[in-house]
Amino acid sequence: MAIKTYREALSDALAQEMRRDPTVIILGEDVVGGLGGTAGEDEAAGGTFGVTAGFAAEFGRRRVIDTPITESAIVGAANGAALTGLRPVAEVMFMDFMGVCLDQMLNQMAKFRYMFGGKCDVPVVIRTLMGAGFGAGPQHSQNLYAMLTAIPGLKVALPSSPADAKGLLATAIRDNDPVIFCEHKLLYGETGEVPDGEYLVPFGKANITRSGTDVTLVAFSRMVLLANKVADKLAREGISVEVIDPRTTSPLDRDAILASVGKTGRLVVLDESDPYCGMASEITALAATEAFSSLKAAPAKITPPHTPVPSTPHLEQLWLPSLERIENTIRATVGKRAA
Amino acid sequence: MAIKTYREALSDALAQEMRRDPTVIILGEDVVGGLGGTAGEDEAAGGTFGVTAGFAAEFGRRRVIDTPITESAIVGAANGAALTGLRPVAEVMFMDFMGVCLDQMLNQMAKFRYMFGGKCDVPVVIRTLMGAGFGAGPQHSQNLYAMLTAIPGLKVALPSSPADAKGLLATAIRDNDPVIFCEHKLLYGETGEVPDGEYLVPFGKANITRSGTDVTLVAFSRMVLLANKVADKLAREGISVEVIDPRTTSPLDRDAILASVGKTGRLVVLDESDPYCGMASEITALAATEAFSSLKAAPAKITPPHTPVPSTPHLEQLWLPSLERIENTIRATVGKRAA
Amino acid sequence: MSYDPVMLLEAYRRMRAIREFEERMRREVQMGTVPGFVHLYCGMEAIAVGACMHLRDTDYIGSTHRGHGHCIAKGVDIGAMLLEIYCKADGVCKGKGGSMHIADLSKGMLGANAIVGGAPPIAVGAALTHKTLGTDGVAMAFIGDGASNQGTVAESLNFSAVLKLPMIFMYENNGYAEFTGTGYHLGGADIAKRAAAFGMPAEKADGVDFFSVYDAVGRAVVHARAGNGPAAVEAFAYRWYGHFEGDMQKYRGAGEVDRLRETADPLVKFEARLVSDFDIGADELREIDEEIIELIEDKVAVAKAAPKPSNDALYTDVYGSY
Amino acid sequence: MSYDPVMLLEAYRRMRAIREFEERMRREVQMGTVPGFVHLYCGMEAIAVGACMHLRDTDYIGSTHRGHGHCIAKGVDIGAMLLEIYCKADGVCKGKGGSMHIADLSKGMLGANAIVGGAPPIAVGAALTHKTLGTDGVAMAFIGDGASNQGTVAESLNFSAVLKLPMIFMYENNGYAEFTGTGYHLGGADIAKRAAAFGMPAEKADGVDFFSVYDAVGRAVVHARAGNGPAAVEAFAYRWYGHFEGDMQKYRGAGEVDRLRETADPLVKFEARLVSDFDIGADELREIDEEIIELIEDKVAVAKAAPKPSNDALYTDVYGSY
Ligand SMILES: Cc1ncc(C[n+]2csc(CCOP(=O)(O)OP(=O)(O)O)c2C)c(N)n1
Ligand SMILES: Cc1ncc(C[n+]2csc(CCOP(=O)(O)OP(=O)(O)O)c2C)c(N)n1
Ligand SMILES: [Mg+2]
Ligand SMILES: [Mg+2]
Repeated sequence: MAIKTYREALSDALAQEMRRDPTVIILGEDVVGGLGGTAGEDEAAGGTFGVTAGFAAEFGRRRVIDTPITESAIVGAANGAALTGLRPVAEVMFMDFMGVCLDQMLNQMAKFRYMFGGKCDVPVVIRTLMGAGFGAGPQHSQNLYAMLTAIPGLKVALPSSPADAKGLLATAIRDNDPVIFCEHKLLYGETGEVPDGEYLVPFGKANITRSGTDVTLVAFSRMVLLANKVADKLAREGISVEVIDPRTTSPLDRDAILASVGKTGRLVVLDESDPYCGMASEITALAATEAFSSLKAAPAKITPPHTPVPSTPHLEQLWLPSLERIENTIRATVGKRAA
Repeated sequence: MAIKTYREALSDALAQEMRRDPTVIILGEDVVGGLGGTAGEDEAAGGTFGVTAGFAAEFGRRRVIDTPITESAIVGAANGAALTGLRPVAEVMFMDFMGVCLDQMLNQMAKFRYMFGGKCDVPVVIRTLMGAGFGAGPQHSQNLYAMLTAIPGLKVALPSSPADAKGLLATAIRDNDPVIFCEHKLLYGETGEVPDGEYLVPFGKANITRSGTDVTLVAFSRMVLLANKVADKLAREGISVEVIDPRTTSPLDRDAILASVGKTGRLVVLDESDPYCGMASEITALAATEAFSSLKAAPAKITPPHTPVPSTPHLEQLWLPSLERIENTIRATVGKRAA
Repeated sequence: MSYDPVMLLEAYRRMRAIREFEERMRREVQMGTVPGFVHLYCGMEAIAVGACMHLRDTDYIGSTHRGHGHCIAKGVDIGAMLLEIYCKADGVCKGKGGSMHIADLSKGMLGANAIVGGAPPIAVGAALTHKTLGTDGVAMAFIGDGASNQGTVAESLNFSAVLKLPMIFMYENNGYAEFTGTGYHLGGADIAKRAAAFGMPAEKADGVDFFSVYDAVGRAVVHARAGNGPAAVEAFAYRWYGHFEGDMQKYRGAGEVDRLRETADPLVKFEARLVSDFDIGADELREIDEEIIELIEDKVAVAKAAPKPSNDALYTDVYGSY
Repeated sequence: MSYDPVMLLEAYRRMRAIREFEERMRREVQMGTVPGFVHLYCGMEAIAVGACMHLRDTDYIGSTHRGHGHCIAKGVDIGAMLLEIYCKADGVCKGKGGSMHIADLSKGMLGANAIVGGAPPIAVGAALTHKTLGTDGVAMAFIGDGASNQGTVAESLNFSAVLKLPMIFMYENNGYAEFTGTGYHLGGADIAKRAAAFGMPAEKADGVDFFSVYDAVGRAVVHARAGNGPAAVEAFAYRWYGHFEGDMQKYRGAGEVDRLRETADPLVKFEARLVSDFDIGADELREIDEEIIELIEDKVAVAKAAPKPSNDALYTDVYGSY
């Protein structure tokens, strides 16, 4: 084990899998950088956020491929490569850009296996950056994983810690189904223990980051950090919060959530995406339909408002769920108000 | 009033608004047809399903515009036209094709008003065909309105009857926000009373198609027809089902749904889209969070399975929610089994 | 270019198979026996076959909604195709794809595609596989005149040019995109020129003439196999029937289809050359014809009688593991 | 082409304003006063201004992530821009857009756009409005070399060619898309040729030379205003700074930027012509310079001191009615 950043953990997983399997390739905009410029062909970027720095030197430009700014071609090429024997890891720099390449996700990669009667594997991974709080404005800050979770045929992973970043990415690459791998930009600098060597985190297996008995708090991606903080604070006051990080929304570990709700009888869902038709609604509906008799209080959703992410820094902060709001919601749900 | 088909009602609304306002234009693939062929320039299509038949003759090709097969350009051009003084009604032939033009919905039309500080109107309507049951296969049968409902800035309309088709479309055209207008292909031939003359149905106002006291059944688009049928059948047995057709998912008439659940204490949601992160989950979560204390039984979701729509006819039928399943779910929810 | 007589007879066989297959499908659609939507390839046989005669099973093609001809040209089993079109359990896609989604990876067929412009980026990915693995394989995308306008096609051109991929853009200009003609929808009126502008050799071919297509695609394939990057061919051949079966074709001038049948029949044209220049007897061709007609007769009957997928099939093949 | 001296002085004023604005922004970004991401336009001033001097307030432009230059060239108020960049309540977008989303419909500015390839289809729509309403207005999209590869751009070319829209494709080839050069990412290495292949006049211009851009765009605008359909111009001018402020520019050869400053300064080039050919005194230009420096000094101070949007602003302007 070593302390690493989320970014380093992602690099670890990618390098590990590329060393292990020569069919793994990386493609995207400026995953290396420097080609066609005036400085020669040295790496000029190594990925917009440095995750693939040094990869071209180790694996060669034939496996670490810079592309033009054409996301439909990037994702489409990854799809075709996956159908024909490679395991491509394609980068869609910001998740918001799925607007320009959704077809290759929605109608192609997600449906090949079904349309083709199961006679193919589609081992493609799309790495993409999401999340607000970075001052990146309305077109570079969205959390659109609910849309993808609702597409049968796709898997969706949302690592919230460096260890999960490594373990889920390795699993994603070895998976024979298409995986949308959603990295939160505010997590890149977060540090944590990351297992050395080969490390895999299974899909569909929730991580219970805090055990508790009074209320179940399901949180996704960066929101898990906030959830843990609030749980720790409330624990000191005797409110016992169980924090569940599903880690993948598709497949979703329904059992873990239902077991926890069965135990606590209370549910709060914390999600950085839109309030409507998102994971907060999905988990709430799951509990309401499947664990109704366990529920001792109304479940609660904590999400941003139904608005774009403003460029304005203080409004962006206001847009994000706050520790205070999480704390208050939990207190209200367990029926204990602030002292 | 006259009996008309859903298709005729759509034509009515479009013609009504085009007569009323010269800035309304229509654009899309083969909305007229025949240009560039060998038969001269007469209308060869009038829309893939005939909704705009005769429009070129009445309004001229300058206002009824055939486009190449380039949905990003179609929707983008509609966006630009809407920002600059027209009220475009653009057609995306099948809703599945939002894969190739999502950016213009997600990142452009939906966000202009917000990004530009409110200093614009975006009166664009996207008409699009959705729904399974037509033998159109996995890439032409999806119901993707939940994805759009989750995009702040968009409005989403789902007419279930000829009258609503007319009234909601006229409202959509006069609305200063972007509206995704989702027409179900199996409804085109359905008939019903349609008011003559100018007719508008407000957005965000649910239609209670059957009043009842035992259970609230919320249904969308074509599923409303199935809901009504089941309600009528069960009424004869003394089970009183209140059927709510929200008509628009954004804005959503939360009050009507909550009032009904407050009255009945029971909720079933019937939705033709994916089980995850769809309207079935959204409405269920709404009731669970806002009407928890009214609920006498677990709410239930009725949706297709988390699979693509198969091309296989009998599997497609199996994919769709059936009358039997709806009936059974309602019986189970109200606690009365079949006699 | 030299022509191997065995290849020519095989090409004839495939063109004839496409013709008879599609004519039969047409009658079946009219009788209402075929589920879903069917887009026929008649009139364009020389394009698919002229192109695919250069390809191996390990070369890939991406297809369109009008995919039957591409499948047959690429060697997909006709019986398995028919089972698929009838959505039967033993179809090449287990009956879950139907006419618009026939795929057979074992033959290098990456799937018909009901999204206009959906397949070219995927074919580009297959070309990327060949390049990455260092084979001399190629990939080819069939692209309609209407599809040539889609942004995904331009992206595919550039992407494969930049990465010097062994990719062939096989444009099928059949004069119409649905109910609108190329006289309207095609800015610049020259698809090959567009491809050329992205930095690749691009030529035009007579899509009614097998030899014209075969020669042009041959040059493109040699170019691509040799590692010189992508190439494009634009072939012209009108479709004989409607956009889909049921289309009233009001956009076509009177007698256009009759004229095409008389003057632009790829099979008639091919046969004439085979007989005059290659010493192939008409009787030999008639034998092939009969074999094929019989085969299709057989396979249609088999397909119609074959069992449907079980109800369970609705839920399977969504994921490899979940 | 003849040049009105008043126009030339106004062009100089705008080019200088862009230069001073961007240099100031650069310093402010380095000092950490500016929220969000900032992409600077220095080195490319002659493109935006050479193009926009042909446009009226009722003509439209669609812009890019590198939009400050386009805004100033199109006449957007510098104070309102600064308030917006600082995300203040009185910004031209009430502080909710920031640098990458400045829009001012009253000046025909349809918005910077943080999606590469996002704006061209929108500008096409503005051209459609002009055509539908029968005005002689035009619309113009600014498109980077990197953006020229996006499918949406190809679609826009074809769409406006087919509909004969009064549309100008103003390509800004600045040699790089992020950290990758046109030597790699641009299949065919010729953007103008791509536009031409869609059936429109397309020329190249020296983007460092105001007159070269002005002349080429002048011809394009005359063509478009006259109802002849779209036209394209590809102008070349390297950007002087990084892709965004903070970019280490490892993709650039040693001394490239210094060389550019010495040999490819659009303002120096313009001034030389103004003085030599148009009898404009350097002192007159210095006066303009000072006015502008003062103006920017003022407006930056105002912007920094101005009130932020209220918290309520988070929730407003999502819908016109809901
Ligand atoms: C993205 C998308 N847009 C529109 C359609 C509807 N559509 C199916 S085929 C077709 C025409 C295609 O024309 P072309 O590419 O020339 O092929 P052809 O039918 O002539 O073989 C259209 C518009 C579609 N399937 N996908
Ligand atoms: C769809 C999309 N893909 C990628 C990006 C990230 N990105 C922002 S600017 C840029 C480079 C654009 O290059 P170019 O068009 O040449 O414009 P320039 O920056 O040189 O002005 C990229 C890749 C984006 N914003 N949108
Ligand atoms: Mg065609
Ligand atoms: Mg550039």
